[in-house]
Amino acid sequence: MSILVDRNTRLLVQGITGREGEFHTTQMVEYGTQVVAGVTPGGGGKAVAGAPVYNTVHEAVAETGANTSIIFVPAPFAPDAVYEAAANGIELIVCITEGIPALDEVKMYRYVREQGARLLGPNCPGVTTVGEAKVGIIPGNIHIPGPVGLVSRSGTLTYEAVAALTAAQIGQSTVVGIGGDPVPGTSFVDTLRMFEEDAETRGVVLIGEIGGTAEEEAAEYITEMSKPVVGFIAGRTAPPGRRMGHAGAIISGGRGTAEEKVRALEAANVQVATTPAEIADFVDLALAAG
Amino acid sequence: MSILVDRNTRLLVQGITGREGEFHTTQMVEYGTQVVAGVTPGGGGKAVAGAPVYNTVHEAVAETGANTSIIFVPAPFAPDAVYEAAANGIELIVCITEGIPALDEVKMYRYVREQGARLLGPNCPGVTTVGEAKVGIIPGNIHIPGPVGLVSRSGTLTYEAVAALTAAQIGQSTVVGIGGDPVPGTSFVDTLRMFEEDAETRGVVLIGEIGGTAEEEAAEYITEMSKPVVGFIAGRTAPPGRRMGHAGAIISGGRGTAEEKVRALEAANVQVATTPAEIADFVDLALAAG
Amino acid sequence: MNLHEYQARELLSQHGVPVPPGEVAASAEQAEAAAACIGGQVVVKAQVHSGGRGKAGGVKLAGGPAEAREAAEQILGTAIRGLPVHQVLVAPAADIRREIYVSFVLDRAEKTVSLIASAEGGVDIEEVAATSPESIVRAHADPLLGFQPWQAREVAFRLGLGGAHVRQFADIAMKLYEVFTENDASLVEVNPLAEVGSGELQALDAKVTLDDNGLFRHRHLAALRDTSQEDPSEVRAAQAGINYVKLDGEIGCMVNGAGLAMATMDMVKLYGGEPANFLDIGGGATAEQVTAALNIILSDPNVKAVLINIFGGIARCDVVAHGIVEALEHVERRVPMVVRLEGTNAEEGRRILENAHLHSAVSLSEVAELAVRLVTGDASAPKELPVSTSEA
Amino acid sequence: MNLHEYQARELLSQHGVPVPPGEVAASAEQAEAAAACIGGQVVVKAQVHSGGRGKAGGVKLAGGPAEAREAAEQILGTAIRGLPVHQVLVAPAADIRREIYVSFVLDRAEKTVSLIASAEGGVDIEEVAATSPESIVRAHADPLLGFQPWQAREVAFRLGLGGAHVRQFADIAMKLYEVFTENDASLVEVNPLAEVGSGELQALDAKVTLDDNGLFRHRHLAALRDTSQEDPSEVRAAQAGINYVKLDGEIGCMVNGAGLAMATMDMVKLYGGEPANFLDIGGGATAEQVTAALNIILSDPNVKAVLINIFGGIARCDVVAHGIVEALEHVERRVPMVVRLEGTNAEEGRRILENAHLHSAVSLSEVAELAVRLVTGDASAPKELPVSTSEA
Repeated sequence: MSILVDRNTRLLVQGITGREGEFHTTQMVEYGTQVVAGVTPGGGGKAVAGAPVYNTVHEAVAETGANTSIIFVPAPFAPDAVYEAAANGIELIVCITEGIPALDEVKMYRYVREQGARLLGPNCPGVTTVGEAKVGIIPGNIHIPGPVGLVSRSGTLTYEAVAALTAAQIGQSTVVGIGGDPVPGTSFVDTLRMFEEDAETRGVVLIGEIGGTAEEEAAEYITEMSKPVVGFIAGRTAPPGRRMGHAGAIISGGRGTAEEKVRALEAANVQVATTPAEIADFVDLALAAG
Repeated sequence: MSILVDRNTRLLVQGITGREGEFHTTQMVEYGTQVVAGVTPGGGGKAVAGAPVYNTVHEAVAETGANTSIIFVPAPFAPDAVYEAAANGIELIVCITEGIPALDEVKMYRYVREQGARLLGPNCPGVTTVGEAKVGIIPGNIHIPGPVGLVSRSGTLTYEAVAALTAAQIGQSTVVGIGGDPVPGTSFVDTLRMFEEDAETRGVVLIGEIGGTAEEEAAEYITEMSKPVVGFIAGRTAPPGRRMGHAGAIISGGRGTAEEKVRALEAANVQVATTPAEIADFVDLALAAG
Repeated sequence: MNLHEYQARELLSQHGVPVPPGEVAASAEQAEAAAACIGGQVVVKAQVHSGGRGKAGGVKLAGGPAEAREAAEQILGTAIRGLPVHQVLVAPAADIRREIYVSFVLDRAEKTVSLIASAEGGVDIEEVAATSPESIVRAHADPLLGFQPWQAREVAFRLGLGGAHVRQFADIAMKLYEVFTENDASLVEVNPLAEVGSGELQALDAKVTLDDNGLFRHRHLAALRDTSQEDPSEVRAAQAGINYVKLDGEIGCMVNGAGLAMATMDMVKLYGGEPANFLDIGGGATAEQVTAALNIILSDPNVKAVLINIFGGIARCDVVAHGIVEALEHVERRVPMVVRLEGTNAEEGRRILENAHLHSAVSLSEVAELAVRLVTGDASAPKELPVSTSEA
Repeated sequence: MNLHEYQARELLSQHGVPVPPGEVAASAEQAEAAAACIGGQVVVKAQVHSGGRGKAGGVKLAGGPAEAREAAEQILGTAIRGLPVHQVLVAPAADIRREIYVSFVLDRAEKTVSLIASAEGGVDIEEVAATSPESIVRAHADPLLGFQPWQAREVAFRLGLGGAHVRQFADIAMKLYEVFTENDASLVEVNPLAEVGSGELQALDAKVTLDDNGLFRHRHLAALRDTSQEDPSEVRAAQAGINYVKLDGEIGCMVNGAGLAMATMDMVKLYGGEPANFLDIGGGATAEQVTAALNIILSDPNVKAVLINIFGGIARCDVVAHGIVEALEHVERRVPMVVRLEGTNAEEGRRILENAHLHSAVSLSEVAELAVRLVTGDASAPKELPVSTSEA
């Protein structure tokens, strides 16, 4: 039940001895995630937050049965870490690293699929199945368990939306940050499909932003869904032609505007909120109606 | 019925306006093969042996419904031709061209499989389903129709074996030359599997040669086959360490010898002939026993 | 990161793409000399990171050296769409028979690099896409193989090219793909790829945009950055690892995360205010970055209030709070400020602010509303509101 | 095509693989000068396309320039396994702490390029494979990605390397892979990759074999071919596009196709004869090629009879027959000859031979048996047998 990660997730942390790797490993362990191993080449034999460190993913998987990996490795080396995970049988790879060149992302996307694995990210905050496992950097204490799945292209905006749901006493099943890079390993549609099939999830919140056509593609799939979806699009006031940060958020050639996305979602019967607080209101209504 | 090609094969000839392309197109048409189109970039609008010539495979497929392609394009450009065929929905690609760099063959192998197509060759004489379709350069007049499938790594030695069968009045179902290059698109095992499933084929002749381990792999599969297999291995007298032509036939480090291959085949209950004439004798016995 | 036309031309030329001769000139004298050297009619083109140079008067035809000098005098030192022109490119005026558009882009939908081409070159491709989408031809590079010659030929035939032009186009397309992949580009565009008097295809104009994330692999290209073409505060921000885009409003925003930054701007607007900027301080914001961000925001004289919205994940609110307190001792200018901290170590962050006599808002709505009130001059903001102002 | 050790070292060095200094010397004087220049103990190594140089006396240690001169004198001009030594490599004698074997090969079974490594370097890898196969580590390059750093590191750990050696080994392995793919190699081998006194890993010996089919992309490498290391008749054959391997028997064979050529040799042996060569005239054998092939076969003084076996597919028997008739007018030496033509245009081919008073055999068995009889001196071969002899 729930999607992507749960109680049975056996997590490997790649780049576990780095500053971020170590900090967030502790946070994940505190949340209750089963962190079974870490990998840092040359760091074999150490331990971080109780997890043994290995030199290679091969060794880590052989020794601990890890099935999921999270990557805190700097951008120039992160694709290599993703490939190592995928080649060694890891089923879900969550890549937190930002700043990976787009041409590397093209290859990562293709290779991980070929290996029959799933990539979440890169440049994403990870995934949390509330009360079961946190594989990422989303603050653990903002969640309460419940029936709403959430999927977002954004990092901190995801937290904002979760906090709004929690403030309204609406619990979450799984919260998924797919990342805002040009070639994400997992799309809105991939995630919506999982939520549609998940027995624990009764409704979904989709947090989009300007740029690209991911929200439009999501809208197309949503018309086939049985569960209600509530939307939110960041960047309604962003001027065209200016790239809003690393998020790949840019309105170019009149495409990728918030208006277009809102229109596409509304055409798919999605209520689109204008403030985070309104997300909670719309979800309340949708669940009551459902 | 039969394997790889038959009456319904709609053949496209890539490099049709070249010397070899034109000669063998005529030969294939004379055999009765449905040659529906040719491709030569810039040659669009011409015709060869009654087949219209197009500039691109896309156009040729769209206009004629070609489903099989044969490639007579010089080595530096042949991989490109294979990719074009595979990308445009051709199901079987027969690459006659020899001299393709091995690193290109690695990519050809991978790409064609990914596209869900099949590559025969490169550096192969092609395939003939006797009395139905000839897609290659095996002389048409050496065949008679019958129940024996033949698969070979070699070119002219294939003809020799076919001629020996025909001389003994043993007819053939389909004759397949898989080519002798390091990374062939279709292996002995692939072909044996097709023969095993083919209702028209009652027994199989396998023509191998020194070098590599393709015959050993074949022997392993043959143990699972219900149909009798007769073998022949060329190069029993070849000295180690010398490469016997383009065939990649080399005994190195004591591996790839004729003895090893004969031993492996015999262990799989394959009768291995020492002369082409003996192939026919063994087939006669095997079919009579079957 | 954008390259200038003359830099893009040189890059293409290094990869074997046929580019007509041309010289960069930083003065009218240099332009005159370049025209004399080239001979005949020349075209003088402003080197500026902006489209629509022609319409803006940035491209002029000159009959000879004297006219080239005059043209350069008119162009140099002006600004096109707000960007200063420090250099012109002097190139021979081509006898154009046909204009083709061709580019390679990072294609998000196809998740690979795609070629886009049109037989209607020389004009804005977005206009072509809008008015005659059927004239646009696309082809996608397979990640295993890269772009292949057959694809380039097929595009050439679809564009209606024939004879030697097919081979020429295919050759050029393969080289443009090489330029793209070997330099981690996100756009390589030739418009027009023109058939000139000799019958040859030539790249008469070129635009190259590089993937900033790939620059670590191409130090020599990173060195080509012309910061004169960017807002100075955006340049400073980039150097500090901060994503900053200057806008026209009065409320300076400091947020962690691009999505939340945009949502914060949207909220400001919703409450009737106008954001002065987009600013994402990035993942692990340090005290130095907060200080830098604050100074960048305040360097905009339009800024009348500052809104700080941090939802900590990687970023820790305690670190941010320390940064704010420290920054306030060093900032160049003082304006009212509202802060909202949430997420990782938020409570500690709020305590730090409190100890420095700064209070924080509890929600995004609240902090946005407060920021707007500060600017609209509602000075009667009730004291009990958790507003922290650093104004003297 | 094989490179000499000194050529392989240079190629590796160009790609950044650490290779100790070394100089090629074609004379004892040059070797002496090289040793003086390098200083200290040196090793003098025969440059020859053969393994087992050490056992054959082709590698000598020298205490200084005089000894190096002496060593070079002893090595230069000799032959190792039949191959002449025209050059020696003079390199510093290394203080070896550990020897590793590492190579990249074209891996038929995996259908990609694979790394093979062993901690037991410095000895014949085939011996290691036979005696302690568990010490051999393999890793396969994915065609989409190429060999990746994680694979190189994993191999390093499996070899028992630690500390800085892991990074060094990975770096060297990545560069060797680059040497392989950028030059269309079929083998790139470093044995030993040694830890020397300084602690650094260095490629002390290197072997590179290139894929002949890839040479059209690497003209500069094709130019490195040292034909002195090949049989002169094999060199001539290669220039004519013919695959020829000289053997020790008396029956010269001319066949189209490698497989049929081997089968023909097997048949000759089966009938009690010994083939003088393997010869595949290739696909579209022309009259010129037939002439060239015949001359190459006859240049071997051991050849007492010639067997021609052509089964036409791409090759057309009429063309071959014309070639035979023409060749007989130009061959350098005359020996008995038996011919068998089958396949495409075989009847026309036989007619052409008949017109030239040459008859042909009808089967492979027959032609092999006849060839053997000709050599074993059965001069009483009945006239009605379709034997064509060109003997005067």
